[in-house]
Amino acid sequence: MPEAMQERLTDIGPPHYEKFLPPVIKQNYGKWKYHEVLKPGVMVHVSETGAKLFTVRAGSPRLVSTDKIRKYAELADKYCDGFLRFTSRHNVEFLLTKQENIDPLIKDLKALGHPVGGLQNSISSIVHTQGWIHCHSAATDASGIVKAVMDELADYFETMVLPGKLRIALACCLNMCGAVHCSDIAILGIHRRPPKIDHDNLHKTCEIPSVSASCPTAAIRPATVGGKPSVEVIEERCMFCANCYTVCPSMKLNDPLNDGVSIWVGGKVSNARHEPMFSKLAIPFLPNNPPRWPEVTDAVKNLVELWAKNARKYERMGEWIERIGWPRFFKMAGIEFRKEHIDDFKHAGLTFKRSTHLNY
Amino acid sequence: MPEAMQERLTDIGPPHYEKFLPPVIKQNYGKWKYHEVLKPGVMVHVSETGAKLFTVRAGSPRLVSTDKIRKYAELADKYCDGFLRFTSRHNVEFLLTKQENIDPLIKDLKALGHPVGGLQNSISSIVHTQGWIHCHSAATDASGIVKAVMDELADYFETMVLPGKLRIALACCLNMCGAVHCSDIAILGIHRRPPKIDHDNLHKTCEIPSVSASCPTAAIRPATVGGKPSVEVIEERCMFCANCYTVCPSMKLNDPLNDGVSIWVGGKVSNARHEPMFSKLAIPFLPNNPPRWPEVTDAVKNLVELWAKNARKYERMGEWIERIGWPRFFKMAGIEFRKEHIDDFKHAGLTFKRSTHLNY
Amino acid sequence: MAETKSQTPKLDELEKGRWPSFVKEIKTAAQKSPMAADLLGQLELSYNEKIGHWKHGGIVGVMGYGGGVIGRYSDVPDKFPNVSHFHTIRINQPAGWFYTSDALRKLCDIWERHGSGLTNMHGSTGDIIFLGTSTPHLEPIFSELTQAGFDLGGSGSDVRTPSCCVGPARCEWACYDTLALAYDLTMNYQDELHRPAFPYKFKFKMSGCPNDCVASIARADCSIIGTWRDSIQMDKDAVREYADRGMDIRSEVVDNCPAKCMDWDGKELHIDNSYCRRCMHCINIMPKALRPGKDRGAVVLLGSKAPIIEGALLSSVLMPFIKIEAPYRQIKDVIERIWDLWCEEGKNRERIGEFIQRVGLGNFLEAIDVEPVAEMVAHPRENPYVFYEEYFVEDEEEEKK
Amino acid sequence: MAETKSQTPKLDELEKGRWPSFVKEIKTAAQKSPMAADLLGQLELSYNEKIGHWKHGGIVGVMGYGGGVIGRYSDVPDKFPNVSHFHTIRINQPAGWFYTSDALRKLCDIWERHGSGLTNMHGSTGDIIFLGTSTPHLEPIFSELTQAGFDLGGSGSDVRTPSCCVGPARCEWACYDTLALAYDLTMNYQDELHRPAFPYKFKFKMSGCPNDCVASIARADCSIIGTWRDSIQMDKDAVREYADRGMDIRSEVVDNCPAKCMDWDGKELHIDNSYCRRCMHCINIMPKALRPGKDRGAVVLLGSKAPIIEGALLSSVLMPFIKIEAPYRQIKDVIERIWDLWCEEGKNRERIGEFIQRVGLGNFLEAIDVEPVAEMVAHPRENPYVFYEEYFVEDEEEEKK
Ligand code: SRM
Ligand code: SRM
Ligand code: SRM
Ligand code: SRM
Ligand code: SF4
Ligand code: SF4
Ligand code: SF4
Ligand code: SF4
Ligand code: SF4
Ligand code: SF4
Ligand code: SF4
Ligand code: SF4
Repeated sequence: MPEAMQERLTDIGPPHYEKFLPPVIKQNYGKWKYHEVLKPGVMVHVSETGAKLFTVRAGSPRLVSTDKIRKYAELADKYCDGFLRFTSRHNVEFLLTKQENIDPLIKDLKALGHPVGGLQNSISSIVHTQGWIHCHSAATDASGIVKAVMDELADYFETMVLPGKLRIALACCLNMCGAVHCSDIAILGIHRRPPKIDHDNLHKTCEIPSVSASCPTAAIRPATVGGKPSVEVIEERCMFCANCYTVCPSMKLNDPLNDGVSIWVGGKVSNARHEPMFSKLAIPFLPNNPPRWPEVTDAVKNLVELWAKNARKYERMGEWIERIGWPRFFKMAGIEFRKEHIDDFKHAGLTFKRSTHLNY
Repeated sequence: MPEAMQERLTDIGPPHYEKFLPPVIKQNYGKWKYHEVLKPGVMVHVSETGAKLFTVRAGSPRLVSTDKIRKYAELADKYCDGFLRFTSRHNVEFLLTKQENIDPLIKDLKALGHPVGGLQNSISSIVHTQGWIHCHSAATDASGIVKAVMDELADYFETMVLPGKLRIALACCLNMCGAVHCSDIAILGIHRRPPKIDHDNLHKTCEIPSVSASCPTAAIRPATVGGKPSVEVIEERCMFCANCYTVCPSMKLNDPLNDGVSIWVGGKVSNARHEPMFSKLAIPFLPNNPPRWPEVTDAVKNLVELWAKNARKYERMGEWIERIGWPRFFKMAGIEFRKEHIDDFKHAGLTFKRSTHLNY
Repeated sequence: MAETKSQTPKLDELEKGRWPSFVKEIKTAAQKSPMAADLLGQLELSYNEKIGHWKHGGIVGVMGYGGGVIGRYSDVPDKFPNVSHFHTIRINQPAGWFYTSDALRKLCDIWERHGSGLTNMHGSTGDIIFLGTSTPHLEPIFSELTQAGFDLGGSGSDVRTPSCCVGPARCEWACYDTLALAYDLTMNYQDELHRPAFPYKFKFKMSGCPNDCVASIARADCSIIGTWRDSIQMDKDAVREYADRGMDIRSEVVDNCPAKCMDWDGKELHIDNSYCRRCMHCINIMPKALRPGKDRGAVVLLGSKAPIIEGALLSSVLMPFIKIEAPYRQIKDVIERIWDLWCEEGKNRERIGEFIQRVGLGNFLEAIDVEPVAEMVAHPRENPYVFYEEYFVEDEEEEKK
Repeated sequence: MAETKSQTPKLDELEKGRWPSFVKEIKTAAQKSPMAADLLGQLELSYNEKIGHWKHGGIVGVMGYGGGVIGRYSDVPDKFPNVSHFHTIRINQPAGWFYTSDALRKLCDIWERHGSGLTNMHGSTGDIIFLGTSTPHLEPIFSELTQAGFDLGGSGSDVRTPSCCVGPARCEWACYDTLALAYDLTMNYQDELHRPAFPYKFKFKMSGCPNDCVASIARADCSIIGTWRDSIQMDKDAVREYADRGMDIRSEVVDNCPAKCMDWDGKELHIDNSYCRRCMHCINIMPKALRPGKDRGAVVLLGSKAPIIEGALLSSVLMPFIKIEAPYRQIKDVIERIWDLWCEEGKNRERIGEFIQRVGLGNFLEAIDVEPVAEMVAHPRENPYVFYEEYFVEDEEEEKK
């Protein structure tokens, strides 16, 4: 490719999507009539014109090398005239018109180590974030936990035996890059120690007024430390949001002894049946235990299986819990209810149980 | 009765209730097995012992003269061996053991001008407050509106044709003495003009710091007016809560031109089916139009009849609206939706529609 | 007094119509009481001017009590001198609002001697309200009331008159003795009721079952609502009878069950009681077939109130289930710990429900030494802002600290 | 590089197991890229120490753009010099994430020349993420990308890369053309996307129906979700076929309808469409029998975001139903009015959802000249604290004022 500067293009935007649509889609765009899931990971969309489009969905670690992308491209060439897409949960979808290509494609995908599935009543890939791969803010790793958890749940990706969809997401800090706050099960990295202040450098890298202002609980105030202008933190007021750290690198929250993972349940996004819901705190803290985070994988697996066993058909995690009640959920899941579970933020009062709808 | 001071009793508490229980109750206390409504305003409770207690419920204006109380007492003597009670909604209940006394009692009650009813799927009396009869704070009258509204709704007291119970309450100011905030239909007196300050007297009657502090929106600040220490009100910040007036009589909110009535719907208290709910704003403002408040009576009657016609069996007002959606309710009720309906208080964000569950 | 009528054309309108008329009541009283007559006149003025004519301020009461009387003054005393004072007396009703005709007549006697002859039977909190008297009459009224066995109710920052539903006296669903508890708490807290010493008012209300016929969950700082722990008692034949007599068990009962824990196969009704929310609906509509279970007690909830000033609240669960047995130590102990804390740390005019929200339910529970349980919340927190109170420190660091 | 394996025992663990391994991906890349090799080493260090080793700070980017690159630096550059810089590039994906194999290979070519060879396909916002390069490579990457027809995505306080569900390209339920709208908005707002000038980030996400397959209601400042106004299209025979093939229409369909607007008499399914909430459930489970209506369009919602700092938000309804037709003026006009207002009055780092809550939805609507409608709220206010903006004054008073 040539040197850049001679004709510098800017603001060209992404390529037009039409360039990348296979002919069957161009011809049937907006004319799809219905779809059927043929088997795990395979569905067909049938057009009003009678045309059929087969989709094969393969799981992905999301973090992929160019070599892997080239492999995807090869498979697309081999079976799909070069057309493929990725999903909103980062899986790869191969778009076929020839039904006979499905099985060979699946065989090749499996050989490549990529499971096929994630459709319908299954667990799809875990939406996740950067973790220790790339983010300064991470209270835990992302890819590692995702791998460990999905190793355990792969069966549920490759089959469709669950009561409904189950969406898991992971975010490595409270910034929650992803839809962790609205997931059936969410894995969330958390800090539990107030910022350690780098008093030597703070005044060089950060504006003290904006550091103080960044704290939602007003835990930070200007102070002179060791003769240098800096800030101090009223530790009892800190709830470890890391907003100060986002604003100022000298307010480090990361801490090996206190960082870890919390587990949230019962969120959803779709409007199907129940309106969208936020995830709620189930397990306040599990330790960071790389490489396989056994406490986390166990906890997630237990939750999945508890739900799978007890929920009614179509009932998402949150719908199930809403029906049986949270006290019952805590009992069934064997999770101790603690002070941490009780909301004490802005709208806390609205989360108190203000009725006698209880079971015993 | 003798002079008081010679033997001054204090802290004796109320009379023990047992003194006032008829024998049939004493004997069957805690042994009631079931009840049946025999006809409007009449029910029988059957005990495990086989004993029966008949109750006749009569509507009351709540504000009653001693003469009327003596009349109740007479009827109790005549038909119930002197035993009667009042209900939590201020109706009178005659407690009979002789079934044959029911009809004569009803006849006497009607002759006295007291309708019999209010049981089961009916409208019971309106829980209400003092209004212009006794309270300094009232933005409207209580007894007058109640009388005007019940004149219109008496049929629904005397029959049981409604889908379920319908509870109406009235409070004459935002203090909401009563369960207005959790009623199927609530009538609420409101002020709409910031306090008129009596600068001449304020410093004499009130502590300026507590007056300023009383305002939840910080609309009040100390000021010197006409040479006297007083306060001023930032009028745009005032939402007419009258908390300042409760604290200081020199901050009068009452205002003939701007006071009036708002109508709220959809609250409930019982845990039957749906958990308890707050009432929500339906009509932001109707004028004070004594003696019959025709705008208010019309509005209430329309709401009752709309609900009666459309709700399913057992569905309380709030349950009905929740099923059909608020937009539909506003449309059906012919009420214009306005800025006033949108919450802008502390938890306002939680009242926004955060889903696509809409109908058209 | 014969001309009163023509002087109140607006109010006269309200003598007409099907509902019993308060105007008639005032007019009746006015035949004996000039106070009632002037009340009528002032009210007509209000109806003409669309504004009230009462003033508050100036504490009045009886010796040794801090509450029970609401002082009220006309702002047009020149026109209506007989209501220049027009105080109300709050009198603690008997539990369940049961009376004998004799007791009522005794109250009337007192009130005709000393006041307007107008009452509210009853006030919203539950008291007997004597509407309108003047300061000099207060002590005599009090003395005659106590002689007759009655005492004042609350007002100001004290315990307010507890009230309760008719409960076991007449209701088959009462899961505990509401009258006994109301009476006991009233007697036990006489001092707290009569001598305001709290940051603000404190109300108790008791309902025998989740139907909550005294609206306790909406308007009591402490709401005690009966419920049961075991299974709904069912008479299967009686269920079938309801069905035979035309009840559509599926749509009327099963489909309305909020727990979705019922099933009807056309012959038999099944309830999965472990999920039943004790909402009462099925029992309410089939009283002959279904009854609350036998292991009965109550939920204790805290904190409901009207909107002033932080917004209205419903009570929230403090104790998901307790047995209600005299001497009720379990309730009293926790309430007293709550009062101690609230008196210590509550702000002026801060109700307990607002107080809990301000300090945080978790902290509140710690302070009153009650374990948090999942039944206290509608759902666990949705935000990740947990205040962990401790953290680990590396050994070397320890020294630095 | 052959010894890499033995140096990362912890990560090696994660090569095992059934799910595709990101460690394998890094190792593959590491065969060509010393950056990827050092990433592996630093990650192993993190796994041993249970802490990340990245630093933020120091703005990096390409000329004339204010976003699209996230600067990142190792805090142990001595140990892992190849990742002392390790910036990511965000590249705007094609709408719907459709590619040809050629396009993908072009991207790979560029990235192998200039970066670690590691990517995220895709980032949570939707971008193609090139993971790890150093500052000197930024301009060359940019120039090669644009030559290949790609451009950078957003970061910082700008419009972020819009994303959309597969929509009409493959889904029978798409109620509008999500890809066309995503593309159009992206092109239309190139300046806003590349030159941060807002108080904070602003995200668009488009879903073709209420299933919301891009989670737009949870994580877009502007969520555009397809729906329909008329009746669900029903093929009655197909419904019966579902029933015949064993679907329990009553319990699976009717009982799950949140609007309770369906009925099944064993033969025919009835929908009272005037109450249908367009939740999609019945359509989802009977795709051959039911379809969205024909009068299609979208709901426009505003304001969702993650919890920092006022708590997470879901988007809320701004326009209950609009037709979605190029050139989309109705959406653009309102969005531009919103941006003007927000840029004027929003605080730094205040998302639009937080802004609306702070100023009040009613005031916000007035400022952007949109009429309030009941569809915007879950329910009307429960508190009585209305700010009436005007009041009547008596004529005489007028002068006093
Ligand atoms: C490909 C994809 C859209 C895209 O543009 O990439 C997609 C495609 C389809 N979705 Fe989806 N959904 C996709 C992400 C989502 C998401 C977003 C997410 O998970 O982050 C949601 C919201 C999830 C939530 O509520 O938390 C989502 C909620 C649904 C639902 C509602 C399910 C429910 O009961 O709540 C349906 C309907 C159904 O499955 O019955 C649905 C149905 C479908 C259908 C059947 C639509 C159709 O007719 O083509 C598609 C394939 C079925 C499947 O995956 O089972 N899709 N779908 C996304 C695949 C992600 C993946 O790789 O797994
Ligand atoms: C007498 C009284 C208790 C008292 O101690 O005074 C009482 C007595 C009964 N109530 Fe009640 N309720 C009484 C106030 C209430 C209240 C409080 C209120 O209205 O302020 C409520 C809560 C209202 C609310 O939810 O807003 C109340 C909600 C119920 C319910 C639940 C109804 C529902 O579907 O929500 C039932 C069950 C039913 O009727 O099916 C019930 C049922 C009953 C039964 C059938 C109980 C029984 O077996 O004896 C009693 C007579 C039936 C009736 O009135 O239809 N009672 N009941 C109160 C009569 C007030 C009146 O004069 O009208
Ligand atoms: C008489 C009564 C209304 C009635 O007509 O029945 C009443 C009358 C007053 N109430 Fe009330 N409240 C009465 C029951 C209630 C109730 C209902 C209840 O207790 O079940 C409530 C709602 C529940 C609650 O406690 O929140 C109630 C909530 C208030 C409030 C708001 C309190 C709050 O925290 O939101 C105030 C304002 C205040 O305390 O300053 C108030 C204040 C007042 C004052 C004292 C206003 C004042 O400063 O003068 C009223 C005296 C009026 C008068 O002229 O007598 N009243 N008040 C009720 C007491 C009668 C009784 O003892 O039986
Ligand atoms: C790369 C990505 C995560 C991923 O692995 O996919 C990401 C990474 C970061 N996000 Fe994010 N966010 C990413 C999608 C999101 C999403 C999801 C979405 O857009 O759908 C959210 C939640 C939705 C939302 O916008 O609220 C999200 C909410 C945040 C927040 C919290 C914002 C808030 O208002 O609550 C922050 C904090 C901030 O802005 O300072 C943040 C900040 C960051 C920063 C820039 C933190 C920082 O200061 O360095 C992260 C850079 C990490 C890195 O090393 O590259 N990121 N971030 C996602 C962008 C990829 C892409 O462009 O496709
Ligand atoms: S969630 Fe936090 S740590 Fe993870 S990528 Fe986003 S900002 Fe970084
Ligand atoms: S982490 Fe959050 S709460 Fe703690 S000091 Fe920083 S900004 Fe404040
Ligand atoms: S509601 Fe207001 S005006 Fe009416 S009695 Fe109570 S405090 Fe007085
Ligand atoms: S009425 Fe309420 S808002 Fe208005 S000035 Fe008085 S205290 Fe403040
Ligand atoms: S609350 Fe329950 S126990 Fe008490 S009267 Fe009402 S229905 Fe009966
Ligand atoms: S009491 Fe209510 S929740 Fe329990 S079974 Fe009956 S209807 Fe269902
Ligand atoms: S959001 Fe609706 S239209 Fe878009 S892919 Fe999902 S189901 Fe299809
Ligand atoms: S789309 Fe949802 S609300 Fe509408 S009929 Fe179907 S299930 Fe009911």
